Amino acid sequence: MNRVRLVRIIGTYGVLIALAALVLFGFLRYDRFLSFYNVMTLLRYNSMFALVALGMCFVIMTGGIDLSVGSVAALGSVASALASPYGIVPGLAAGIGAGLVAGLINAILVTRANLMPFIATLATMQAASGSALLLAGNQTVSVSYESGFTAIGQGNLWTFPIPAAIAVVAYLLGSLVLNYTGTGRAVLAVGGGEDASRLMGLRTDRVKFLVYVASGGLAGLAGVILASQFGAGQPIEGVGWELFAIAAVVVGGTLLTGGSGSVVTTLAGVLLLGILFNVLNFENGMGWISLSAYWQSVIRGLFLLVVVLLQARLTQRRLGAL
Amino acid sequence: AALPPLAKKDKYKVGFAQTESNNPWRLAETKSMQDEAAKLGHQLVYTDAAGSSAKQASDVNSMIAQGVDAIFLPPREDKPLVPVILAARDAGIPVFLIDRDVDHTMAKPGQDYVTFIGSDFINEGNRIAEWVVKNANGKSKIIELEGTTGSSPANDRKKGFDDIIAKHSEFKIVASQSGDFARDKGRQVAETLLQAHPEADIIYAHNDEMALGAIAALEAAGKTPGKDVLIVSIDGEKDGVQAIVDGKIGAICGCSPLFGPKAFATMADYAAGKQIPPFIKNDDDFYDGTNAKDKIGTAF
Amino acid sequence: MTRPPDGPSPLLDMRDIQKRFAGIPALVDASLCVRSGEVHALIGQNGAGKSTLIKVLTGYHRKDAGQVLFEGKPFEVHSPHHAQVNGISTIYQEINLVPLRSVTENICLGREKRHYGLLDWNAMHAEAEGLLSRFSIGIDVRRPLGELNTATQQMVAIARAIGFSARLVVMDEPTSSLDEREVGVLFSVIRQLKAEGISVIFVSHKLDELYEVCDQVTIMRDGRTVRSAAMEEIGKLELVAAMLGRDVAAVEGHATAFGERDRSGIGNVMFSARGLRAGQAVRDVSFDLRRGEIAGFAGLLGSGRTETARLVFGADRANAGEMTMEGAAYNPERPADAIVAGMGFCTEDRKSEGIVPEMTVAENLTLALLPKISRNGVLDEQRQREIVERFIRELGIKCSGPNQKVRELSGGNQQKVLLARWLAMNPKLLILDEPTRGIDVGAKGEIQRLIRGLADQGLGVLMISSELEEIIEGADRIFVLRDGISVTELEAEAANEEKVLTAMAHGTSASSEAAT
Amino acid sequence: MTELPRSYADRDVVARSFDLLGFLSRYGTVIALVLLVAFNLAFTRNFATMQTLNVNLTQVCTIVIVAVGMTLVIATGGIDLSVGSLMAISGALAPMIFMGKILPIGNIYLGVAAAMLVSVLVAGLLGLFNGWLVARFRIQPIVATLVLFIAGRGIAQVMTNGNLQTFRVPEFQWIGLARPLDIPAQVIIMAVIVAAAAWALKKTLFGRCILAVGGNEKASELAGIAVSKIKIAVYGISGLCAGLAGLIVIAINSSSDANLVGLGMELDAIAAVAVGGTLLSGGKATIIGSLLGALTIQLVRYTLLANGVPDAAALIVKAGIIALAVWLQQQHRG
Ligand SMILES: Nc1ncnc2c1ncn2[C@@H]1O[C@H](COP(=O)(O)OP(=O)(O)OP(=O)(O)O)[C@@H](O)[C@H]1O
Ligand SMILES: Nc1ncnc2c1ncn2[C@@H]1O[C@H](COP(=O)(O)OP(=O)(O)OP(=O)(O)O)[C@@H](O)[C@H]1O
Ligand SMILES: [Mg+2]
Ligand SMILES: [Mg+2]
Repeated sequence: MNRVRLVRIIGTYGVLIALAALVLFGFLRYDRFLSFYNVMTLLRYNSMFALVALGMCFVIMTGGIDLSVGSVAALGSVASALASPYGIVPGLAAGIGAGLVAGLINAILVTRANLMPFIATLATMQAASGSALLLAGNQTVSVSYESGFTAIGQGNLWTFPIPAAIAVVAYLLGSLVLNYTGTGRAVLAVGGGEDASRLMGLRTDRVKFLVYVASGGLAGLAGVILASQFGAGQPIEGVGWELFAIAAVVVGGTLLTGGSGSVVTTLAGVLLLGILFNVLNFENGMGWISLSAYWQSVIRGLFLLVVVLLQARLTQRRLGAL
Repeated sequence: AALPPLAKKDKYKVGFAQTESNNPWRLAETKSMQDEAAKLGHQLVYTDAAGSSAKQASDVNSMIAQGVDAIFLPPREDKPLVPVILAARDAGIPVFLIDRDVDHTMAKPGQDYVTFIGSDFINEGNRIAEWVVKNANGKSKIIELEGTTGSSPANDRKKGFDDIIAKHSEFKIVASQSGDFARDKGRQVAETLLQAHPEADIIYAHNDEMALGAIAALEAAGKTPGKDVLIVSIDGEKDGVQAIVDGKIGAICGCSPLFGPKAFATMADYAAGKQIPPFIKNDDDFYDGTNAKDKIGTAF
Repeated sequence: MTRPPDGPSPLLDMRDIQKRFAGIPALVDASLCVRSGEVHALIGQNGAGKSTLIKVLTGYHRKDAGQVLFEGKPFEVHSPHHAQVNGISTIYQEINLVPLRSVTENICLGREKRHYGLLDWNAMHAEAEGLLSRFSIGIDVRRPLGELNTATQQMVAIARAIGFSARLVVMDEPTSSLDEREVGVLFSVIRQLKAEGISVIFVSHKLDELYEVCDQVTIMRDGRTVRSAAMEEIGKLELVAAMLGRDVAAVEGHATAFGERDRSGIGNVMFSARGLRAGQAVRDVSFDLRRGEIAGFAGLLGSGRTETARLVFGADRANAGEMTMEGAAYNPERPADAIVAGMGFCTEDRKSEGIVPEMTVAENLTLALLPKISRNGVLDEQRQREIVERFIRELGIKCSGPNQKVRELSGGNQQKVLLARWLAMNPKLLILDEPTRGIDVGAKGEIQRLIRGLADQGLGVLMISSELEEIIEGADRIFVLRDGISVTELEAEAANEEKVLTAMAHGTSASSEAAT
Repeated sequence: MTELPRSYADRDVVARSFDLLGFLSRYGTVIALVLLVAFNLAFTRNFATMQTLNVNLTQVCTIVIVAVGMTLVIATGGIDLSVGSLMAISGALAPMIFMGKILPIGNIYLGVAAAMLVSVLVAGLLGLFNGWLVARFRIQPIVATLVLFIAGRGIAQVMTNGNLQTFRVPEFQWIGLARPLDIPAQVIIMAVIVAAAAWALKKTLFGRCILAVGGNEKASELAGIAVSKIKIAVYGISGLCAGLAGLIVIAINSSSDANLVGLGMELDAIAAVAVGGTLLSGGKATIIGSLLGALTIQLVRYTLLANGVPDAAALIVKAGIIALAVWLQQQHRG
């Protein structure tokens, strides 16, 4: 029994261990790796991915998937950039609102039209991308620097980046919802057995509806941060975010088949992958080997492989009993 | 804040934050930068943003964190990179923009960044359109193969071309669709558009790769590129200029990616305290039947 | 059909319910009337429509026609959630819980305890433990449900249903995966519910059980309610006759399923296992099996019978021990090896390990037979059809044809398809894990006769069953397992319920040594 | 009774009251195709020509070939995101071989033969690697193939250093340019592959095993099916298909660009499979459906392009049509 529990703990927190190892590696190898500037810009930048991955995490826990997050974030960035002259709140509302609408469409396609999530969100991904381009007139859209809108992405709370603070709050809320509300438990139950959950009297459609809408909203929020941080709504940004998010969620130990997962380790997964990019950049700066961009993708692939193999070993043992 | 100075040194650690490496033009640009750095003995910190402005900004941030001496940046978009350019300035690192500029209402050359070295995409569109107007020989129905939707060279090359064509009522753009700057996609789009608009007799492609795709499409449809349909494009890669020599492409407005020598020379001038103009314009070649054979050596 | 005697208005009154699936009627004219505080049996052959009627009641299926009155008022249910909110709590035929989640979550899902709006885990664990202790089950409620064995899962499902303060608890074959002791516990809980004025609908194929707890019985046949009566008014034979739609005399003929058996045909030892061990579940199991013999595995739930069977079939690997098959050392790495050696294995977990729901009856039936009905990798459809039609006929599988999806069949008919899958490959040794679970009395008899007939032709059968009667009547030799150890071996002549029960509870490994 | 889709019952009711909808959905993809053709005949200029047919068929070839492999993978309950990257690898490798960059091969025919074989086989091997990850380590297919999705294109780019390889080698390019009997060679290849796969899925042991594994893995294992081998095999086949598609793409373009060959192919192929009526959850699959699905998507693309719908709007229309087609498909699914 104790051994079982130990294995379970390692399985859940394996990603934390990997994260610590990677940070230690960076710290020992590169001079300014843990410099204030690097840490803060890293957190600021990855806050967008963290938000998107949080939504993805909930969707995946119900056994679904949301491929649309990247283009929805792009759409959100355009919408909020267009609304930014009216101030922070309209900017936020427009971006999140656009995300919610996209999430709503996903939710309806999945729960009402009974489309497979992969296809439903694939369609929404394209539609959101098209809408973003139309809305933006095929160009990047400046945000207003006067209305204070840029504070959301570029500002600091004392010295901590605001977007990172937003992400932290979102994760705290997410963790609370998952572990301490009926809805959170329902999310896991639906992922663990949709039919069973329905027979147990859960309103499974409502649960699924909620997670897709939430994922859309979080992607929209990421879009607001994107617009605010870089001073522009960018209709063609967000390519590949969905895969980054899926990878982060999986690396965080959440089962893609649903039914089991954790919010905190998802955040660790995001950081792990984000820091990997950073480490690769620093490695280039060392000048020993100038890794071409191509080698970088090979290394990222291999890294994912290693982490996933590790996870697989651990979860296999964890689920071996089933 | 004023432009940060650059100390005079023998060897610099300079950052080069490439936007993407998925087309021959970008590859040539990167290679030129790397070769020149190697020649001068500088250490080049090279990153690739894989087509994402956000990642490019983050790459620049990691260069700032690493404390490079100077940064060469081809900004993917004219606005999203502004915040990091300002951050670099604040961190005391001079930034040189190459091949694309940023929005001057948000950041100014000579003040926030040293200078912009590059071509003018709108001007490229103008030049090729003017050539078409002069050399069309009665051809007049144009198919335009655009670059990646939403990207600034696509927007500018379209604007530059369309503006001139609009002034000449005998010409008409019958279709304009995106071929993503890629040969395969360009071919497929050209095939389709030629089918739907068999009367078209001019193809304007936003880059050589798509023009080469269009040639394949024409040949598959049994038409003779260069004779039945006049093709023009922008960039000046070797295969493209060779196609002029072969009579398949009418003209190409060059857009040189070989920034290395000029970029590092400008950096040296700046370190030496010389006055740097806010815009250093590339003298782009223009290839057509009259000079293609001689100039093919300058193509990349 | 008969209505129950008038009295205070009944708790539940379902009238003339009709339900079709893709045009094929499952319920033609079904009625059910349950009074407050009554335990009401619902019986019928496999595919009679019991589960469908229940799913109509709980809003999983929408009825095509008919009327439902609950607590005297018209009741238009639109989802299981809605039914639950209105005081109808259900245990479905297949265990429908979430294996990845903890026992507590499975019990408390949908009625979580809150503390300042947030979940109060301690209270929920306590409640789960409390409910389970009513069934004298003491397990770590924080463990994922999937780690528990089938029986415990079933008990958790029951505990969950009881936990809702319901007016009506519906149990669709709750006892099919429970052993006698647990059935006893369940019955005492049912009596308790009854005392609290809660009504129970109880579906079971084990007719004897019904007389123990039920007050009233409703009998269905082919989607119709054919009879409803007080339990004491109707004898067992009469019940069976009504279910099967024959007269009592015809039923009386074949009351005992296995019948008398001539053991002279039993040959030499064909298979033997010595000192099998794997993990915690199987610690030391030895037994052998002769040609033409039916060996029974008895034991309490969790005694390691299924695990042993899986080892023999190569579905799991043993850590230690030896097996021989027909004299040669036998060491299967995967089920395919066992099949090549001439074994078949009919699993107890039909839903997750047995059927391929999206495939047709024909495809499911020939799944283990594929190499034999194909030439150079190409399927011989002619042969497939012949085989399938033969078995549909022989086992009386109720389906619209070989091309019906298996998931559309009733539970019992799915079980028959599974059995047919293994019979079709003509094995030398057949492992049957709970072969008649969820099978109606008529079909059960047929299957038991079939097993016997096959044994007579030289097939060795290893039969695991939680029904003592089935084991004692059917088996030629009985091995009793306890805590993963084969403790006792009994010859059929010597076996009786008491001996087997004693061995199951207290048996020592001493007698197992005697067996070797 | 096992798991039922939620609205089984409801759908049943609907199907009875509107038989038209039932009919529409059963032949959803076909009807969508017919409608598209009708629309084009009415509104698209110059549509009713052989050349239009040619253009569409040649353009859809690579998607169909990849979709065939994808259908088999999806039938086992998996998914293969790496196809685009595998196309890039085979597309990068082949010219290196027949242009003699790896080993100087004197005879051009020998070189081309070696190039075709080796590059398709390498893609197949990488497919097997995907399958191995899925079967041996039980890594979820999306993630297992994500590894090569990321790394695979990188490998192709490293091999060529990102450079464009251009060539004029008719001995090789017949695969994309030849027209025996006036039918483009790649169309013939596509037809053969589709026919073979459709037959194999319906009529062979292997096909039955694929569907069984997708339908219920544990049950298949217990029925003696070598689940791991089947899984590894389908990913291998998917790799082979992708490798072949990569060769066709580079042959048509006379150039191989590791950065772009097969980019985004995985989503096109998956969309084609889904529109064709294959369940993404496995256990049910139709190859002909995937062919029709790919044709539908292709025709939508053609229609939008030919009628000058701007890219951004085209994306939205395409999304709507995909969703609608899959929804229609799903209506008759029992
Ligand atoms: N979803 C479905 N689709 C098609 N037919 C179905 C479906 N569910 C049940 N049926 C059919 O309805 C009939 C009644 O099935 P039901 O499951 O109610 O039987 P049952 O009385 O519970 O039998 P058992 O004792 O075997 O559990 C059967 O003929 C079955 O094939
Ligand atoms: N998936 C599992 N995870 C953990 N323990 C298990 C699992 N399956 C079975 N066990 C344990 O293994 C032991 C033997 O179980 P097994 O299923 O073989 O018993 P059985 O005698 O066949 O009972 P049943 O009547 O339930 O089939 C039990 O202690 C059970 O709790
Ligand atoms: Mg039933
Ligand atoms: Mg058992």
